[in-house]
Amino acid sequence: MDSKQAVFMYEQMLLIRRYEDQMAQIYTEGKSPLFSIAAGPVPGEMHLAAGQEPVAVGIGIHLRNDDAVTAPHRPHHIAIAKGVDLNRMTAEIFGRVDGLSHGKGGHMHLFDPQVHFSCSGIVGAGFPPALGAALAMKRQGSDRVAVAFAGEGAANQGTFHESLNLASLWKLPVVFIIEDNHYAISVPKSESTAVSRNSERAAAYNIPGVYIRDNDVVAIYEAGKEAIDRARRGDGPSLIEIETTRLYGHFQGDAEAYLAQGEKDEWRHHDPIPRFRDLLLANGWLDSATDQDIQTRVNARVDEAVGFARKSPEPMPEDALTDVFAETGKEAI
Amino acid sequence: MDSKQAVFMYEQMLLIRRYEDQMAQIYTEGKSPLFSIAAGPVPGEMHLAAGQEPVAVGIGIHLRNDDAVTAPHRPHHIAIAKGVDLNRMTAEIFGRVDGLSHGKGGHMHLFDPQVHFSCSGIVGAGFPPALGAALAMKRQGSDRVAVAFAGEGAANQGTFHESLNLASLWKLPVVFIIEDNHYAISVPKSESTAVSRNSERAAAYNIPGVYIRDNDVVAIYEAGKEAIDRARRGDGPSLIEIETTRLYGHFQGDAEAYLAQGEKDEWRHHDPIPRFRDLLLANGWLDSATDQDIQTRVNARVDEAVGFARKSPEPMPEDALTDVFAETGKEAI
Amino acid sequence: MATETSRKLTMARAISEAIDLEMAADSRVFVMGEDVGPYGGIFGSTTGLFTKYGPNRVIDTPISESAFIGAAAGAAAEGLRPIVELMFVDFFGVAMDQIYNHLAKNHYMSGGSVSHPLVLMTAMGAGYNDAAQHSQTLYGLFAHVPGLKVVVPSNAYDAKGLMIQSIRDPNPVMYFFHKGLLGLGWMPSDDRAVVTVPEESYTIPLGRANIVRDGTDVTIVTIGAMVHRAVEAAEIAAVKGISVEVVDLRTLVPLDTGTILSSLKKTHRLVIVDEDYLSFGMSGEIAAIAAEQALEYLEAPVRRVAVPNVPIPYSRPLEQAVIPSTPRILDAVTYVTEF
Amino acid sequence: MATETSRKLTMARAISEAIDLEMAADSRVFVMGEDVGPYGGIFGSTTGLFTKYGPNRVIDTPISESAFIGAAAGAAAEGLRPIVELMFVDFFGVAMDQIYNHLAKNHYMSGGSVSHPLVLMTAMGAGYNDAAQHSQTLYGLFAHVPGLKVVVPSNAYDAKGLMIQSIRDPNPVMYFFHKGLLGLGWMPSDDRAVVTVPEESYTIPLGRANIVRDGTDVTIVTIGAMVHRAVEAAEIAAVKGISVEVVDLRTLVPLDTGTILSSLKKTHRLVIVDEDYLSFGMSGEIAAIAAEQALEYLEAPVRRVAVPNVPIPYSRPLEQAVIPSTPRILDAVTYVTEF
Ligand SMILES: Cc1ncc(C[n+]2csc(CCOP(=O)(O)OP(=O)(O)O)c2C)c(N)n1
Ligand SMILES: Cc1ncc(C[n+]2csc(CCOP(=O)(O)OP(=O)(O)O)c2C)c(N)n1
Ligand SMILES: [Mg+2]
Ligand SMILES: [Mg+2]
Repeated sequence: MDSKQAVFMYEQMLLIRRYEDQMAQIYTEGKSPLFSIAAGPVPGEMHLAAGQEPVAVGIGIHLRNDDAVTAPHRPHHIAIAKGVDLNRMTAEIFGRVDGLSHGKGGHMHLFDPQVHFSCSGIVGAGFPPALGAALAMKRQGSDRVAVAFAGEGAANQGTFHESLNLASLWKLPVVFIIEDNHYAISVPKSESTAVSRNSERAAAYNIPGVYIRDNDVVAIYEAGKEAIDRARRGDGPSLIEIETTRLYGHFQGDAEAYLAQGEKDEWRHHDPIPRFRDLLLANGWLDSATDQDIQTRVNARVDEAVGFARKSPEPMPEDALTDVFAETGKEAI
Repeated sequence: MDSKQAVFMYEQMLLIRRYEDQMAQIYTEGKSPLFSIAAGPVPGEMHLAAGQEPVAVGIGIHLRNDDAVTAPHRPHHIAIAKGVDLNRMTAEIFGRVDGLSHGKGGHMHLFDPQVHFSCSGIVGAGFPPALGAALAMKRQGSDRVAVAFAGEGAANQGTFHESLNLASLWKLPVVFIIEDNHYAISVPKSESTAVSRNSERAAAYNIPGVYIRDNDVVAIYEAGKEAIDRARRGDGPSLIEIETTRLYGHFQGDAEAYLAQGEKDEWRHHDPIPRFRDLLLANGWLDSATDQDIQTRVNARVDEAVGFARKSPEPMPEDALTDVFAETGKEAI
Repeated sequence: MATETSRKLTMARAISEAIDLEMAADSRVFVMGEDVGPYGGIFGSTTGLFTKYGPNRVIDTPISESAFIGAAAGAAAEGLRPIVELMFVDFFGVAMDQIYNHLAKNHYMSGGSVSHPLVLMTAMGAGYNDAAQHSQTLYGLFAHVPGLKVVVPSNAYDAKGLMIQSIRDPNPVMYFFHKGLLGLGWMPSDDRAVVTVPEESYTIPLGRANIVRDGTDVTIVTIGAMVHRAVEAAEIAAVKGISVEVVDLRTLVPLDTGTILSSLKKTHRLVIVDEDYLSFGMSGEIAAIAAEQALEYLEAPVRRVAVPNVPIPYSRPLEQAVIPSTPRILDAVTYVTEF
Repeated sequence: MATETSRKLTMARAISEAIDLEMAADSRVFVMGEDVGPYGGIFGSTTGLFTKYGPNRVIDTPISESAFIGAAAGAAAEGLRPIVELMFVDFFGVAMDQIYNHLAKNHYMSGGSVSHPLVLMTAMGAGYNDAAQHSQTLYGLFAHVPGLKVVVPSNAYDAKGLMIQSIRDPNPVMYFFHKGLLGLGWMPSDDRAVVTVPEESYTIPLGRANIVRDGTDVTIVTIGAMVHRAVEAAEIAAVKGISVEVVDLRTLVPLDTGTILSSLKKTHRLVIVDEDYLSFGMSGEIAAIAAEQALEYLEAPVRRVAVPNVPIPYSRPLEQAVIPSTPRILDAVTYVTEF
């Protein structure tokens, strides 16, 4: 990692954090005094990824526009690190016509084919399509790669097993990233997973498996580079599990009564962003003026995206009937 | 293994072999001159397990009537070793009213609740219900155990992964047996499975995994004993993969064009039954007079079952409408 | 006595109370699913049960629906009485083989010798912008494959009585609760679902529809949350002098064909209101029954109000456009009346 | 020329020939599934393709349907044109989430920006005693969820033209072939499915029903193998002086409502023949269309001949009792005629 990369990653982490914090705020609009998931400019479930920036950024830095990524129900950080159009993504989350899907998809269904990004609200569902993208890339003779992100809870879904086996068998250029944020909604990893680290499961598929502790963006960068280079070279898939933290609740509105006393404070004190900032400062890769510039730029970027979304009109009711099928759409009814 | 057990196992292996050979014969009845799967007294698919007797017998010997077993689409050997009523099982395969399911189930759907046996035609589907049986046993405070049998092809189905994880997590009294007969229909294990031995996958669930080479009934007995004792003691699940051979085709009618030249001859020459007989003779646990008696007994037993089946009437068409729901069945239409 | 009979409950409370009563009465009953433990079920179906019965009877699971639903079936066959939660019915596809090839068919395939007394409860329904993978009803699909009873309560009273009946049924029962009827507080909920619920245990037989409003001019056949939309439409229609009978089916399997037919023989006009996709589902089945068994009584074409064969969109105006609404129902009622 | 136009093919050969032509014409097309390679597909849908195109374009898979069907969807989104085989449609439950929550919905959820041009071909149908997990049709279930085209050919000519069209369609297409129409040799097969098939490439548009027999007294609407049972019943009815029109829908999505309605406006009587389960499926949908859009033309109650809501039993007399038969169809025809 050189200083340019490091600063870029830092800026991306800030962008993600700012985005999620803003989203948390906006999400409350129109929902008070009583919290109602259906009210306000951004309704529906909202799964924020503040705290998980190192995962998205440490992997995303190695990816090109033409590489493919599948993300789970908690997708913003990964989308941003993949370079998804932030304005259109935000408009989508607002359910507006200028959204990536013109308001049909929403927060769990962001698709940006320009950068080969997609996500799904079904746990574990992103593994197979990532395989498929990798299969296409391999058949097309390119050196593109696919990366599937999923939570540690998703690693107990059947698709994980089937996909890792198939990826290894066919030596596909795909990397599996498990974000171990300790919980699947309220269920701790220890109550869902018979091994403490999913990386141990890599051996069951004859592929490399790495566990990265401590939400460490530098280690993620390194492991990500190795795995992605390997895939690009045609040497097949890898599995990386990354310990990270979920600084908001599972979804906005989650009271998190299932957390132990103080558990969350620990995570907050161990916030990966100030830790990375300190490292950059210590290395002399960042000074506080630049840091200030970055903060300003990042805030402006998020404001722009939110402004874009707010300005965009709502879709017309009759638009609900199009896009079931490609081409004419007239078969929709 | 003492001599009594050994001779019992030998007799069971012979019974299974005789049964499968007879079934292979009967299955052709009414199907010539042109092979038609739908014709004759035994229609539908027919998956025979000749060659796989050591698996069923080496595990089954450790099971009690009140232990539960789930078997796959190739179930006869396992059913016989579990003590399923042979007459009613055969009548079921003939589709007759005295069949276990009065003709509703057939060869892939044998259910004998008396000995807690069931099977399914869906690959990999037997893992979850075995878990459930084990969960019930554990909750009921008994020392009963459940055993799920499946082919090596089934180990790449998502249910394998989900079930092994859950079994380990909840320390359930269940044993997973994978019959590695080298093929899933025409697809060799090397083209379906990213590791050479599924037993290596046990580590992914933090449970013991054993591979048994060479269709060796003595080794199966030993490994089965250890795993089943362990489960009975409350120490949790195990995974055993067993190398075995499929002496008939995948199903009757399979031309097996996908096999290499001579591949099958090798399996035939390595038939586990004469090998076990030789061992028993060498140990002095069997003499040829006893062997003769056993053969006679076994043949008579199969003849009785087939006779029972043939004598049993076909079900009445209107019986098709009952048994959708328990109790009255009147909701069936 | 007045206070006793007037205790009103939300549907979520009615469900958890029903489960509680059966767990207290029958030690074979237990609950399993994602976040059913300390969390109390994402939609509150198991609130309070973990505290009362502990982790051995209220069991959190990994996100392994095939394994734990299949395990529930296996446990039921061995004498337990599992209640298993599939968090959203939209997720059925990860476990459908265990559900429909095994849970639903084993009793038949075993010639009646194996039973799976089990409740598979699951959340359904739209109205809060959760988009295409979290907003469906899909009960028609489960009613299509033989072997599952299909229960869809529209209010707290029915929810409790039908849940207790479902737990006691010797068959697998799919029990659907509409998220927008539960009274969760954090989600819009229909006040009409909050009704008086007796404290004691009671059952409602499966297969008996409820005429929630008598009428003479038009029959609306519906289920779940749409019952309340239909009643609203009926109330408005009444002002215009149209008398609408609203039939709440309550269960799709068994289906109370008798009640549908006798209502039709009275009103001669049929509107079906269904939150499921329009084609090849519940609305078609009800219309078919009319066309087969009440054709000579029909004085107007049948009208169906359902989701127009599109996935549920996210954005509010789009979602509202596809979910059957009171005005759309009223249009259909007017159409069949004026025909 | 006489020989050219009279080349008859089995449906299995017609399917593999269609795939062959498209593979030759378009290098993006490839086939994936269990035993599609050297074995040539359990039901012969890929016979000869492995030899011709090799293991890179005719790919055997592990028994991991979620992974390989989901992978096919992912590959389609990245520009390939996969044909993926689900060996029996009865197995859909192990992969349904990839099929209906993703393959079927992604185009909509992405607002049209993601496409999955993909054919999911699968075997269906009963008649050879393979029991409840290997004998279903289930097309109604896939027609119910929006986003999948549903193709069900009844003969070799249609099979080829519809397959080529399906491969070229920009959407996911579920292509069902009935095992009892394939001409496999080792399974009973309807000779009526073996018809003249041109050697060259041709397409049949999806959404266009075929009137396989003209008639004036009764319309039978049907699909797949039941087309031939319906024609048999029509032939017998003709002897009795009843003129039966047989409509082969060929595709359920899109559904050719126009052809159904114009036939009904001519005959005024409707029988629906469906090898799927009776309730909440195709037969209900067709009846509903009649009750909605042709009620005034109906001179007799609609009759449905389908599987009577039981799993498919194993034993021959039981199976034969539940699969719609020519006599049962004839009874329905007689009923609606004499009404
Ligand atoms: C198949 C399926 N089962 C259950 C759910 C409900 N659900 C949504 S997110 C979630 C927890 C996921 O946990 P994890 O994979 O660890 O991701 P995290 O939320 O921690 O990022 C669950 C159970 C779902 N969406 N899909
Ligand atoms: C989910 C599912 N996919 C595919 C099939 C079709 N099928 C039946 S048996 C079989 C091969 C099974 O191989 P294996 O598990 O090794 O068992 P074996 O036949 O060798 O005993 C296949 C693919 C099925 N029954 N179920
Ligand atoms: Mg997590
Ligand atoms: Mg095998």
